[in-house]
Amino acid sequence: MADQRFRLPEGGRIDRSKPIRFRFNGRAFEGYAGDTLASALLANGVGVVGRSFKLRRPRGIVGAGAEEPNAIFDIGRGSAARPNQRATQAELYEGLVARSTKGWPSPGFDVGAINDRLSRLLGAGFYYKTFMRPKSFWRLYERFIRASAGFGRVPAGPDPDRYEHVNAHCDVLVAGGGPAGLMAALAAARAGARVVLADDQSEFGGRLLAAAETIDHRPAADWVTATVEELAGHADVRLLPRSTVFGYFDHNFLGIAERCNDHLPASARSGPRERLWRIRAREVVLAQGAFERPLVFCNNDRPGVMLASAVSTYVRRYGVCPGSRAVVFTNNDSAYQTAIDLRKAGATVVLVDSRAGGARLAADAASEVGIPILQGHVVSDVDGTDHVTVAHIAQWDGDPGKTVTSTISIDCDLVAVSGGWSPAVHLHSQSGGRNAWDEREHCFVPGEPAQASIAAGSGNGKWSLAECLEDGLTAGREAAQRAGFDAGHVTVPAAGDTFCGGTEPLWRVPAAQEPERCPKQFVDFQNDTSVADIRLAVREGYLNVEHVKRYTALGFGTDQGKLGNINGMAILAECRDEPIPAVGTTTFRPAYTPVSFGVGAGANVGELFDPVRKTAIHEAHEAAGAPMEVVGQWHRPWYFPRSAEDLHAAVARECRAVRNSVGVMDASTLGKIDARGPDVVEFLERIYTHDVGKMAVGRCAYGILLGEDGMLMDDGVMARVGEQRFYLTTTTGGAAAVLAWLEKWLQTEWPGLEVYLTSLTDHYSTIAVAGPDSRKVLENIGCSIDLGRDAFPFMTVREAELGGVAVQLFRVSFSGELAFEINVASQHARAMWDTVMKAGSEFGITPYGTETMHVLRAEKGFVIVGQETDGSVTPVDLGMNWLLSKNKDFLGKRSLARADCRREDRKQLVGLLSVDGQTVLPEGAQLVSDPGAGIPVPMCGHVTSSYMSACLGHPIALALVEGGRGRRDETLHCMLRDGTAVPVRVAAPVFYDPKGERQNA
Amino acid sequence: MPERGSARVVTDAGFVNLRGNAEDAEFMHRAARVLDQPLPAEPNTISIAGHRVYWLGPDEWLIRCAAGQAAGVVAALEDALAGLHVAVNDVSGGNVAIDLAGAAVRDLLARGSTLDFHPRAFRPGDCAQTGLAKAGVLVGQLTDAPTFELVVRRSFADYVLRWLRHSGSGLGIEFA
Amino acid sequence: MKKYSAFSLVRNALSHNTKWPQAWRKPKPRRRYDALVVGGGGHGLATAYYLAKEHGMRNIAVLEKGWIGGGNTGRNTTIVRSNYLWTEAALLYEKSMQLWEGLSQELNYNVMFSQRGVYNLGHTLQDMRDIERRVGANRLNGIDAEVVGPEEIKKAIPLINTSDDARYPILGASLQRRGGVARHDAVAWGFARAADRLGVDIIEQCEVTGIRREGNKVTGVETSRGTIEAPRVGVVVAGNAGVLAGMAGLRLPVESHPLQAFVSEPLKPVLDTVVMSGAVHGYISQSDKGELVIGAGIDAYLGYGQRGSFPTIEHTMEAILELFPALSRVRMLRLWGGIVDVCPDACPIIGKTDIDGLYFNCGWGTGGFKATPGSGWVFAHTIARDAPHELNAPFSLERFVTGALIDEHGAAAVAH
Amino acid sequence: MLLIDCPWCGARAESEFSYGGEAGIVRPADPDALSDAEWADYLFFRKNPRGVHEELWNHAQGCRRWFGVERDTVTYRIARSFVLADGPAGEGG
Repeated sequence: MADQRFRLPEGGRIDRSKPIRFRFNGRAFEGYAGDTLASALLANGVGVVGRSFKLRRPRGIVGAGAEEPNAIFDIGRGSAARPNQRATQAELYEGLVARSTKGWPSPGFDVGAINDRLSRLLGAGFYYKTFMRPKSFWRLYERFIRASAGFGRVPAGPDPDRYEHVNAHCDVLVAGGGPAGLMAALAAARAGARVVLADDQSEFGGRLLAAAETIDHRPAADWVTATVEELAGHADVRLLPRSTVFGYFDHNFLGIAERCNDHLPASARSGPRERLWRIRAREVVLAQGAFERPLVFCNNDRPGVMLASAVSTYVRRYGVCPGSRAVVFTNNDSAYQTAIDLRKAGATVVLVDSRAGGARLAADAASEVGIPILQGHVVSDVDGTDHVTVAHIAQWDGDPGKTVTSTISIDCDLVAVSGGWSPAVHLHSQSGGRNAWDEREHCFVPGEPAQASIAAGSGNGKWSLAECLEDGLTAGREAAQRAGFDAGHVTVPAAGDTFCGGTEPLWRVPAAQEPERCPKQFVDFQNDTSVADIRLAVREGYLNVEHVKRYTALGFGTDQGKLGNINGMAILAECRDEPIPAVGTTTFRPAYTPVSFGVGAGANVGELFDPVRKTAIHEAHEAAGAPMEVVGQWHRPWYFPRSAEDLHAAVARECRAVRNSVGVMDASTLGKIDARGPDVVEFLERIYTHDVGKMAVGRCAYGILLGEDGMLMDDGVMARVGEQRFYLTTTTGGAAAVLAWLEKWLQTEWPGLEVYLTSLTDHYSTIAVAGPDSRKVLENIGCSIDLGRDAFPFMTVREAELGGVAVQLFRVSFSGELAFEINVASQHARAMWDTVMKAGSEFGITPYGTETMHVLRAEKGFVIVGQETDGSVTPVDLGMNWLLSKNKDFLGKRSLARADCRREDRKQLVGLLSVDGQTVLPEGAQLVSDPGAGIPVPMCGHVTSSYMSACLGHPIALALVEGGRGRRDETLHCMLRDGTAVPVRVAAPVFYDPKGERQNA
Repeated sequence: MPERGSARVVTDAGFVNLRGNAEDAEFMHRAARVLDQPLPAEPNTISIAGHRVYWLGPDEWLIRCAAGQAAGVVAALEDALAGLHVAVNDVSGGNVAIDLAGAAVRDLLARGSTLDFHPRAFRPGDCAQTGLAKAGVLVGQLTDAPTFELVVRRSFADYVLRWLRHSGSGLGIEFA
Repeated sequence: MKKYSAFSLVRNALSHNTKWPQAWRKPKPRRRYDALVVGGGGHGLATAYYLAKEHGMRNIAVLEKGWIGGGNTGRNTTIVRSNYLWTEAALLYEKSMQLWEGLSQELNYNVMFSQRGVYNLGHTLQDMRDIERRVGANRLNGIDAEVVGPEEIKKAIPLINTSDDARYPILGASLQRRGGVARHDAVAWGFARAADRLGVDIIEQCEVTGIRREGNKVTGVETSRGTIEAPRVGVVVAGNAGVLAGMAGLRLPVESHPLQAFVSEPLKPVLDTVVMSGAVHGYISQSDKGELVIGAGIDAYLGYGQRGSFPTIEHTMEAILELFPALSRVRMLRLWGGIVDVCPDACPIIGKTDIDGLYFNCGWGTGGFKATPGSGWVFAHTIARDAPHELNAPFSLERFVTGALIDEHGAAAVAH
Repeated sequence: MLLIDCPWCGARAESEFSYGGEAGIVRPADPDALSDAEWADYLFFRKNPRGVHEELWNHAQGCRRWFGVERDTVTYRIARSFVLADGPAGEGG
C-alpha cells in the first residue's frame, strides 16, 4: 500500500522526481527526496507509530521537530543502527530501515495494552506503594518492569563510524536559523564579525520553509535562499546545518552536535558520522524559536491529534495532508493559518476556538475560504482508538472550573490543536539565566541574560514575522557591536501579515466530569502523565514542581517536556490555586536534544583514549617479545620470556642473572629534574628530609619527600652534580606530580629563593646495568673514566664518555648488586642499549623487566611508593628514621609529631616468611593474629609485596604490620580468599645481603 | 575541505632549554649577543633568525637549533652567562619536532587544541604551549604559508603522531 | 487506609484515586521543639525518622530551605555498597547496607533497593593488589566480597570489553553482590512519610539563616519563617555545611566541589549490574526505566553552582566507551550537577562540635547516598544521647587534629 | 569550560590549567611552635566560601606559572587574575 495517498498533487519542498524506498516495521514504503521519515509515513497514511511508555496506548505522530514524543524509532541495520531516533528529524534516504521501539508483538497490536485497562491501578507513583511483599520478590517484579521499560536497543557489534571534535572561536554564535537567526547572522556578518550560524534542520529557514507569509513581496523561502547565499559568501561566516546547539556552559562555551551523514544512504557515507563543535563565543544570539503547546482534553493522545503548526508544516513543506476531514481546535490566532492551509489542500475543516471573541483578521480570512468557526467552543473529547474518528464539541463560557457537556459531534480523521506558544528558553536557562512569565502572551520568556547572550525572535516571545525579523536584526547588530564591530548596514525587509497571538489561557479543557472520572487528559504523552496524575501528586502533598515532575514523570521523556511542561505547570498552579510564576519553571539542563556518547568522546577512544608513553628503547623491548606492564601512562617491559617461559620461569632466570652475572633494564621512565641556583640547597633542605647540604659534589643520596601531612609522597636518588646544582630523580608515577609540587612551593611560598627547575625526564634515558659483571660490561664498551671501586665508589655520580657517547654515570643500585645507571640523551639511547647488550653478551647479559626489578628490590627490603605506601604511611612506619634530619625543618615534619603519628602500634614495615617455606602469599592479603576470632576479625596488617625468591630458594614478602618492628619472629596468619589461614613469621624486611656488601663491590 | 597540508617529523632537531631573569637587562643582553638574536620578551612569540627561540615562560625559553649545534649552544650560553642565576640544559633528547604545512593544518590543530588559529588570532612569529588532544605541545607559526612547528615530548611523540594521522585523514594531510 | 499495599491500590482505584492522604503533612513551624534537624535531604529525614523511632523523640522538626530531597539526594547515581577498605568506614557503610535491606518494608514505601551487584574494576597490577586487600578486609569484617576474573566479568556483563587490546585492559574486579541501586527520590519521600507518621514536623521552604546560642549552648535557629527554639540542633546539609558552620562560628575541613552525572535515553535492558572503574573514571548502571545512569568525575575547583565543566562529561563518555565501546551510539538525554562536600580523607564528619547541643553530619563527598539510612541512624543516636555511637565515634572532627585520618581515597575514588 | 586569564598568556581554556586551592595560605614560620590544633588548621581547614574566592591556578600546559584568580564560587564569574607577589597571595597586581 505504498501509494502515498495522503500526498498532495503539488507543492512542498520535496522532489517528486526522486522517489525513495524505505521500510518501516518490515513493510516497504515510498517517499520523496526532501521528506523526513515522519512526513513520508504520514504521506502513506501510517497512523500508529508506537505505544506509550506505561499504558501502552497506540500513538501517532504529533509534531514535526524536536518536540515529537511518539515517533521514536530504531533506524538502520546491524551495527550501523541508531536507537531512539525521532522520525520528525530523520531525513529520508534510499534504503532506510526503521522499527518502532514500543509495542509487542507490534505497535498495532500490543499485549501491554492491558495496562490501559488497569490504568486506575497504575496512577502516578503506584510503584512506590506496592511490590514490597514478600521482600524477596522485588527482584522478580523488577525483572518484569525492566523488560517492559526502555525504548530502543543498543546496536550489536562495534561501531563502524567515527566521530570528531573541532574547537572553534567566533564573535557571534547564532543558535537557530529561522527568520530571527538569519537576520541576526546577516547583521553580524555585514559588520565583519566572525559568525557561526547553527540550525538543527537540513536547511536554514526554520518556519519560513513552511510559511504562508511573504518577505519583500516574494515567498519567504526565496528570501531565505538569498540570505543564506550571501552568508555563505562571507569568509568569516560558518554555516552549520543539521547542527544542534545542545549545551550552553560557563564563560560562553557552547556545544554543537553536527550530524554529518545520518541523512545519506549507507553506501554514500564517508568521514565522521557526527562532529562536536566546542565553541567559545564572544556573544551568543539565541534564536531557537518556540514550541506550540498541545491542548489537554480527553483522549487527546489519539493518533490523528496533531499540533496545528506541525500540520501546516506537513502540508506546506512536505506536500502531505494528514487528514481530509479536519477539526482545528485553538485558543489563539496561529491555528487559523493551519485551517486555511488544510482547506486549500482540499480538506473539509471546522475551526473550534475556545475564545468567545476569537480573532478578527484571521477569522475573516478563514471565513473567506468557507471555514465554519465555532467560537466559545472546545473539543472536550474524541473517539477512536487507533485513529481519531469523532470530535465531541461543547460550548464553554471560559470558566476553567466548570464541567461541560458536548452538544456537537463531528466525524473527522484529523484534529489539529494549538494551545498557544512557548519560547524555547532552554539555552538561556542553561546559561544560568532566569525565565520571566509574560502575562500578556501567557508563556515564559528569557529574563536577564546571565552571560553574553541576547534572545531574539519567537524564542523571545515575538510572534509575527515582522517582529521576528526586526528582533533578529537588533540582536545581531548589538552582538556585533559588543564584540567590537561597527554595525553593518542592514534593513528589515517588508514582511507580510502573520496570524498569531491573541492567546487566551486554556491549560486544561473542561470535560463532562472532573479529571479523575473522565477519560484521560494527557499532559506528557511519552510518559502517560495525565491531569489526574498531577492532581493526585498534589493531593498526596507532592506540591513542589520538582516533586510533581519526579512523582509523575512529567517532562522526563526523551522530548524532555518540550510539549507538556508548561501545560503541566499551569495545571499544577491551578491545583495549588497559585499564579503560574509562583509555581515556577524547572531549570532546563543540557542536552537540548540528546547527544551521542560517540560524539562526546570524539577521537579519544581505543588507542587514543589515553596516551601510551614509550621510552626511546621501547621498540627493542617489543622486538624481544616482552609483555608490557601498564604503569601510569607508560608501557614498561614486564618480563622477557624465552621460548615457552611463563612469568615465573622468566623472572627466576632474570633474577639469577642479575645476582650471578649481569642484567640490564630500561629505567627511563623515572622522573628526572635539574635543580640549580644560589638557593638550591636551602630549597631542597626544605623539601627533602635528609641533610642535603652535607652532600659533597659528586655524591648521591636516597631522598624522600613527605606531604605536609607527614605521609610519604615520593622517593628517589638525588645527585649533587655541582655546588649549586642537583640532579633529582623521582618515581615513574610521581614525576609530573613532584615537579608540580616543587614548582608550587617555589612560586607560591618561597618566590624569594633563586632556584630553577627543568624537567629532563624525556631528555635522559636510563639504562641500569646490574650484577657482579656490570663493571666489566662497561669496561668492554670503553669508558673515559676509571670505574674502579675506589675511583668511582658506590653512591657517586660521574660525567663520562661511554663508547664515545657523553653520559651521566650513576653508581647506584636498586637491586643490591654492583650496578651502574647510564643516563644518556634519548636520541642515543637505543644505540647505547644495543651497545650494552653486545658488550655484555660474553657474560650472558640478561634484559629484565619490572617484575624482576620488584623481586630484587624486595629481597633487599627497598619499598615501592604506591605499593608499600598508600598515602597513610610515614617514613617512621617504614623504618626510615635515619633519613629524618634533626637539624632542620622540612615539609611534613611537624605532622610526624601528632599524636596519631607517634603511636607505637602503627602499621610498620616488616618482612614475612611463610612458615611452610613454600607458600607465596597473595599481595594485598590481610594478616590476623587470631584467625579464629569472631567477625569482625581484628586485622593487624596486610601483605604489600610477595614473591618467590629464586636466589633465596623460598618465598619472601613485605608487609605493614601493627607494631611490626616489635613483633620479630612472632607468628601471624595470612588470610587467603578461600578463608584458609597461612601461618607466617615476622622477619626483618631485608632478606638478602643485609650488610650491603655486594653493592659496594 | 579543499586545502591540503603535510606533516613531517624533523630528524635533525636540537633543543636547548634556557632559564633566566628577563627583568635582568644584563642577562638578556649577554644571551642575545651569544645567540646572535634576541630572546623574545613578548609572551608566546618566537625570535626567528639563526635559531628559533621560543618564549616558554617569563623566565624560560626553548632554543631550537640543528641537532649538531645543541652542545655548542649550551657551552656558549653557560660561558657567556657565567656568574648569573641561569639554567642551561640540552634537551635535544627530550623533544621531537614535527613540521606542519598547509592551510588544512589550522583545521587539524583545531581538532585537538582549544587555541584560536584563525589568521587574525595566530600569526607568523606567534607560538603557544597548549594541549593537543591529551598531550602538552608547543606550537609555533613560522610563515604565512602557513607553516607551523610542533614540539612534543619524546615519550608522547608516538601518541601525537597517531593522533595527527587519525585526525588529519579527513583533511588531506600527507605524512612524510 | 494509610498503609501502602496492593490492597490499598485497588481500594483507591475504586474511588478514582481521590482518597489518597498526604504522604507528609505541611505543618507550620512551632515556636519550640526538643530537637531540630537542619536539612531535608535523605540524611536529615533519616535522622529525624530514627530520632523518633529509636529514641522516642517525637517533638522534633526537619527544616528544609527548598523542597525535600532537592539536593544531592535527588542528584546522585544511587549506587549502594559497603565494600570500603578501612574497618571504621566499612562497618559504618555495612550498618547502612543492613538498613537498606529492610528499608522498603520498614518505611512501607518502596525505595526500589535492587541488589544487582557492584563490580569495581581493576586495570593494573596495583589495582589488583588493592582489590585483594579490600576484599580480604571486607570478608574479615563480615561484608560479602569476591575477587572475579575477566571471564566471570564478561559472563555477567556481556557488553563489556575485556579484550587485551583495550587501552586499560580489565585484569579483574571486586564484586559485592549485595550492592546495588535504589530510587533516590523515594528514599527522601519514604523517610519523610514514615517520620511524619511518627509525629515529626517536616517544614519545607524554611531556610535557616542563623544559629542561636547562649554562651556555648545552642538555643535554636533563625529561619526565613521566624525563630525556632530547640536545645539540640543537628545540621546535615550537604553542599552547604561550610555555610551553616559559619553561622555558628565554626570551621570545617571541608571543601565544596561540583560533581556531575548524566543519563541516557531509555534503552531495552543491556546492563543488569553496577560497574565502577576508578582507573578510567567511569561509573554506570541501568535504571528500571531503562536509562543508563552515569556518574562523572569531580571538578577540581570549588563550586556551589550545581554546574560543572563539560570536558569532565566528555572524559566520562570516553571512559564509558573504553569499557563499553558499543554504547557510542547511545545518547545522553540529560546532564546535571550537585555540590559535594569533600573531606581531606574522603570520609565524613559525624559528631558533636565545640558548641553544646550542636551536631554536624557532613563531608560525605561523593559517596553519601549509600550511607543515607546508616548516617541517619548514627546521627540520631549522637543527637539523642549527646554522644556518638561507636560506629561514628571515629568520624569526629578531632581526627584532623590527632592525625587519625581514615584515608578512603582508594575505595571512595569518585565513589557514587 | 571556564576561560581563565593567565597573566602572561592571556585567556586560555580551563583544560590548560590545574587548580591549586585557596590562595594566601602562609606556611607557619615555626611549625614546632604550633599546637596540634593550630597545625591542623593550617593543614586541613579552608575558607570554602559561597561567593568570592581567591584561589591558585597553574598554567600547567602553558607557561607553568602559578597565579591567583578571584572567582565567584556560585556564578563561576572571574573578577580578575593576579600575579603572586613575594609573600602572601592576593596582594599582587
